[in-house]
Amino acid sequence: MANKHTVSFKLNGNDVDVVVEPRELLIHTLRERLAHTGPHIGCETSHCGACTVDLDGASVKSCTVLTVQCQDAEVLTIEGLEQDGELHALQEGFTQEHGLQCGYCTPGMITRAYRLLQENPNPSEEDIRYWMAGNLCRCTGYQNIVKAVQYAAEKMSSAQA
Amino acid sequence: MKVHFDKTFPMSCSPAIGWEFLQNVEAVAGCMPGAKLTERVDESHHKGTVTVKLGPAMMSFRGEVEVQDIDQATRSLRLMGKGTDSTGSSAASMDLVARIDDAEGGLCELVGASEVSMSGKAAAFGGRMMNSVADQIMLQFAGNFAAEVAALQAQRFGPAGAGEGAPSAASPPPRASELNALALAWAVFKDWLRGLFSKKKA
Amino acid sequence: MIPRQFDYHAPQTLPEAIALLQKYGDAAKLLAGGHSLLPMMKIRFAAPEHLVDLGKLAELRGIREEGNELRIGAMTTENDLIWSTLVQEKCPLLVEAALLIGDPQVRYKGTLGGDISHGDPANDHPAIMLALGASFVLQGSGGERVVNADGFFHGLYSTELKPDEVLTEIRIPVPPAGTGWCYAKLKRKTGDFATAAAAVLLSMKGDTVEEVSIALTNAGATALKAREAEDSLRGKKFDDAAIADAARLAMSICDPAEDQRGNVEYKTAMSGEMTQRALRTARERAK
Amino acid sequence: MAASPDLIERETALQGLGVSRLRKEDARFIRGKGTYIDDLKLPGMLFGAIVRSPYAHARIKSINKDKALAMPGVTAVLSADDLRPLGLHWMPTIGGDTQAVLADEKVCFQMQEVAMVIASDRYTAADAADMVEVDYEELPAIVDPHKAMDADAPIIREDIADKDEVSHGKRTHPNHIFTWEAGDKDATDAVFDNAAVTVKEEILNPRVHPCPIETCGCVASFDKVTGQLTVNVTSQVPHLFRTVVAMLSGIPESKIRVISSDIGGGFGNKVPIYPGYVISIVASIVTGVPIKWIESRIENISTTGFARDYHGIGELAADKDGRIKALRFFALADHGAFNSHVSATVLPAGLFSICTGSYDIPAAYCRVDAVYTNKAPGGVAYRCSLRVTEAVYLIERMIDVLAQKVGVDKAEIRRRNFIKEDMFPYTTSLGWTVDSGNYHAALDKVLQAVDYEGLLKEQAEKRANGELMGIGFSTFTEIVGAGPTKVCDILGIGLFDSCEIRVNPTGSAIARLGTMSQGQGHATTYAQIIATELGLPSDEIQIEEGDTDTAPYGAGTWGSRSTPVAGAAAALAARKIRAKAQAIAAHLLEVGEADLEWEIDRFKVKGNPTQAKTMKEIAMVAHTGNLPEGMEQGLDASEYYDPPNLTFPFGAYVCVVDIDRFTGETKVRRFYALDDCGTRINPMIIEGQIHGGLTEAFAVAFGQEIPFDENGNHLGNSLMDYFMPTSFETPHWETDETVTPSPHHPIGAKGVAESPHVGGIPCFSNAVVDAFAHLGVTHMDMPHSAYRVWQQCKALGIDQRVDA
Repeated sequence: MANKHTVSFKLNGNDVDVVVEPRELLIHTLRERLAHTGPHIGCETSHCGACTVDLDGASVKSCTVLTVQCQDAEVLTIEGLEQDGELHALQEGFTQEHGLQCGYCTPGMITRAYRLLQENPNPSEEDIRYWMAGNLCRCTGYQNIVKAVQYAAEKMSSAQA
Repeated sequence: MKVHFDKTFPMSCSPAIGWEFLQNVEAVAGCMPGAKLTERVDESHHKGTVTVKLGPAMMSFRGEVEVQDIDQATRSLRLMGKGTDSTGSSAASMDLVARIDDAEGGLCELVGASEVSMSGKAAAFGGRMMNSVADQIMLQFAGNFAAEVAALQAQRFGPAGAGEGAPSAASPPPRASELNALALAWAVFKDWLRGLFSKKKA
Repeated sequence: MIPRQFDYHAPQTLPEAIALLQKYGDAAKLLAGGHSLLPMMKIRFAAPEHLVDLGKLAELRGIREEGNELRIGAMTTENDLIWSTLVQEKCPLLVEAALLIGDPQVRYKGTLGGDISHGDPANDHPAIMLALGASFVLQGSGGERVVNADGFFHGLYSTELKPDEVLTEIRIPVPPAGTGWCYAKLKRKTGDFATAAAAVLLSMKGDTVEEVSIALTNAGATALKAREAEDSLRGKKFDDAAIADAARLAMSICDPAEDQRGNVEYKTAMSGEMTQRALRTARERAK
Repeated sequence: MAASPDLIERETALQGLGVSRLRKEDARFIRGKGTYIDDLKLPGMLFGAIVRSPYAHARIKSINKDKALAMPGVTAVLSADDLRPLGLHWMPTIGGDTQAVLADEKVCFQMQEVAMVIASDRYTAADAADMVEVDYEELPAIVDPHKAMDADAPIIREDIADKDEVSHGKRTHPNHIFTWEAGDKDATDAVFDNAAVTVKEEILNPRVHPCPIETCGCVASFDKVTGQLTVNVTSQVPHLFRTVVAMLSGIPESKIRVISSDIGGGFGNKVPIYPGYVISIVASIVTGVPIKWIESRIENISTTGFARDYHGIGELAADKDGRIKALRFFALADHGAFNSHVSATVLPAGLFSICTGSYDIPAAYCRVDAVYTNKAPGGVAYRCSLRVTEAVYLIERMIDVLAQKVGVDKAEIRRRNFIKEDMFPYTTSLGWTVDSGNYHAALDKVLQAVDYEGLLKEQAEKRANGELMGIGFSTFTEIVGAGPTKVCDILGIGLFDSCEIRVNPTGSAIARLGTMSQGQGHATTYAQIIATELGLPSDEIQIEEGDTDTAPYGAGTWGSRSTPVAGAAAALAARKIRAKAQAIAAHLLEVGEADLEWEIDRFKVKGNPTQAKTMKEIAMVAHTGNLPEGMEQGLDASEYYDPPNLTFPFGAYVCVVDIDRFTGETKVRRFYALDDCGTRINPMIIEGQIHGGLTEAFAVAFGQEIPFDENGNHLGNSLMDYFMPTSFETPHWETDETVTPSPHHPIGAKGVAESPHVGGIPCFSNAVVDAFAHLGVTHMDMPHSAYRVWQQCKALGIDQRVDA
């Protein structure tokens, strides 16, 4: 029944084309077809945020996005944050502040924080706790994740100045 | 999870017609929205399918229906149905006791008492839908039932309760072949329901 | 947790979308933000044969003021509402509600029109729309009609929308200056539906209630307008007794479904408590 | 005497013990380059999906695979009948029971494994699983453990109905698993009979789930040519996993390679062997291609690794001043349909007998009856050693109940009953020897930090205004580091652990251990231990675990045993190397070994500091011919460490909550956690572990529960209902420490990851109950959801505004 569709989009700046069933979820396309296994699958009901990627400037849960919806879109994953061998301030911050343990939620967490800092370059702890609430972590208790985001915010703003 | 329902629906036909119709399992099943009898195993056992639809939600069950305890004296019988859904991840069973009671003006009422039990995914995720689904199954079943018996009555003796003193049994809604949330039929049902009493215990 | 197969359609214009709905009827479902429909499809509670994605219809996204109304495209997202200075200024109730919906990621995708069209009493916007006295523009093969939010919601997942109709625009009368507002929502955690929630608009004349609007989320098969509660307050002195009365009257129309959030008694009581909270906060904000 | 700059510089260069060294693991994780099970793709790999029962208890009348098999992309559909010929349709559990790999004629819990579909990809597999038609005959289900042993209770396990013993002693009912007792019943009863004060209270630990963000999964790959089986799996216990697979399949362990690569959190969920793994292995043996099976979240919560479900009654006997004289406890343990509880042969109730806690209790007795119900098996220790959370919850709740009865302040009553510093090592009335502790100091430090007097004053004022404010304590003693082989085993294998260290000529080293990190940072902390012992920089010490082909045998990572057991092995293996190095140094410096002393990274001649050999120099020499007469080349060692005792971390926690009596919402205003885990290897990682443990405790105390209806239906098995706090709900944590080294551990470390979970849960509960204490409330069941707390308010009639 379901005819396949060819979908073209930009993944971390590179053009990609995939041929998928309409029902294929973006997270599976990224992980299974495009070898981007940074985004993870945690709950499949769009609660945990492990699959978070940046889609046309919005943080989305790629387990609840159809790949066919991504025609001409720009997708950014954790793999796209490091630029010419230089870590993003968030990647550095998560290490410096011990913002991760098992690492499973980390790619989604960092990708979400990336968008948050684009929208609010200088978030308070309360802002961070509220606007990062779409990503679950079982290991860290979030406290060091908050510090990591603040670390990155400071580094980025001082780089601006 | 289990839910109990007790409902009474007025019928614009005589008790005899109502009872006659009630005993015809194929016909009664035909009133069940979304239900199809696919095979008659024996006198009292049938195989069939039921499709339950509520907005975007849809589940299809295949299973068996059994008719028990046909009691001419009280004009009552028991319908037991159980089945699993097409994915095998949910199951449902219903135990319905249906009765035809006398009503004013030589008409009758269809009295139904049922217990619906859900298992598996339907219980875990469909719980909040159950009351709405059951309400609508009941309403549409009763609506279809009323339409059938009215027709039967008319074809046998002409419209029942004609003349003065007859209760104004609202004309039943168009029959719905499949259970769904029918925005269209819903309002109709609500009007038709006005004046009926309907009790529900969770 | 994988949807059944279906065909996907991404119409570029509204007429195309309507034509598709006409063609496929009940076999087709509209895809807006997807956060209600896709999870249902993944647990295979929903299996539409055709998905009609409204995502490409730019004309359905946007917020503008016309006359004394806010006119909001159905595909406008929660974050669009939250970040709109126009909505912040003219209808802060809508912003307060949007901030309590889902989680950050959901608010990027979730749309006002999707939340309303789904016909789920657990969604937040239906009650907000009732409180605001909004109206909806529905377009279908029969052309366009404008219906009131009040009367639009028929039952769980059941609305006034015909199978071939699309909710295209939400029209919200801008509340008079000085109107107090509040959406009080009790939930177990981020991303959860309301255990109970109440939306209130309140305008005062001195100590007495001039106009009040109260609507409840997840307290029955549809969002509920607490009319008797409103009537009991109009023209009355706004005091604890009046608030308690209103809350009792609001509770009297509740018929919530028991679930993990609580039994009928608790949810009903919480509808009353959220009504009280919302009224008190709205009073503080009323000028 | 201040250390010289040179010494400090050398010390710093090592990044050894006590340093907050940044984690080695992070580099790959922050780039999305971790390798978790679902990232693994092998050539020709097929995907398995499990067909599960919608009923909690039912007979399987028939299974029709035709429609599924007819689908393109479907290779096979396996059911019990296919596994039977291989004898693999049942498997041993780590609780000494057996469990159906695929339901054998009958299902005993909802979502039990009935069949596995093998297909080309996960989409096809999901579609095909729906097409497998199973006909069931529903049977009455037992959901309430209190009804399991009723005379007329349906028999859940027909396979063992006639056995009067499955494991751990005699059975008195077909649904009875075992009865376990500890302590002197008569002596304890006698104390209760004559006690001035006794208190009795319900102690319920509901069924919960560890719910790591990564679910369980595996890729089983059998090579028909070589007969080699490779299993990549999310296992906290790779070596035990391999042993069980060998016992089960008959394949020699030498032909089985189990690899646990990165694991996305475990918390106990990834200790047992699950049917999904075994079916995948069989499927690979049958098809000859790699088979991947990955749990969905709903499968994870519904079928693998639940915890607790402990229904108890606690009692204390005391004098009028609240000095505890005896403890008594009875519990019913709901083990589900198969007993796969992670428990030692002689300790079926795990380490529950630590339940006398931090207190000097002369007499104690406890009894636990374990029963079968129609619920999922897989009883694991959720971020604790088995039954330690339940034990600590019992004593920390009961001492509060006693405090309220005798009218003594909740901090004071703890002080009165603490084991005093000079009483260590202290042997409890239930037989454990607590090696060390300093409880008074810890509590006093915390009371001062939170201004306890000020809090009491505020609470009194709030109560006067009808507001609800609670102050909760937990002064717990944990028991971790299983453990001494004389008491601790799994399937007969002792719970020792191991470390092999090899030093390379240029002074770098590699160490392999029998444990398995799931985020604890072993690659960072083990290196720090070895760095300090060997005087080599931790950055040049490579840590490996999780590959049974290369790592020495060990019992894995759970029960906070990595540092107490494998950490000790690492230190002792390093000391063996240092001893050899000392002999080489003496030879090179032409002095006696006794003339040498160790200084950070070198041996120097006493009284002649210029005469010295660094470990790096020695490493090179160890690979030359210039060695003492008869000494062999190389600089390596291995240690298999059987701990003389467990370790006993402790802590003092205070929690302050405010409760809205109209909704039942509880706000944790403040949480202050002081932990004593002995010697601190990496303070940064310790703090991270405590934040995480407290957050999981918060989740358990305030929302986690796996609810069932009367038919045994799951009513909350997705993350929509199952409570996982986000950054928004999670409180801010304040941490503190005291340091009381373990006298028997080579570096004095005790393990820490579980203390905050075990100690945190009763602290939250105590705070919530304390908010109602002035109204006579002594007990409230977890989880303290707004719904539950409101019911308490309603029962007390304080849910209404007075004027309403």
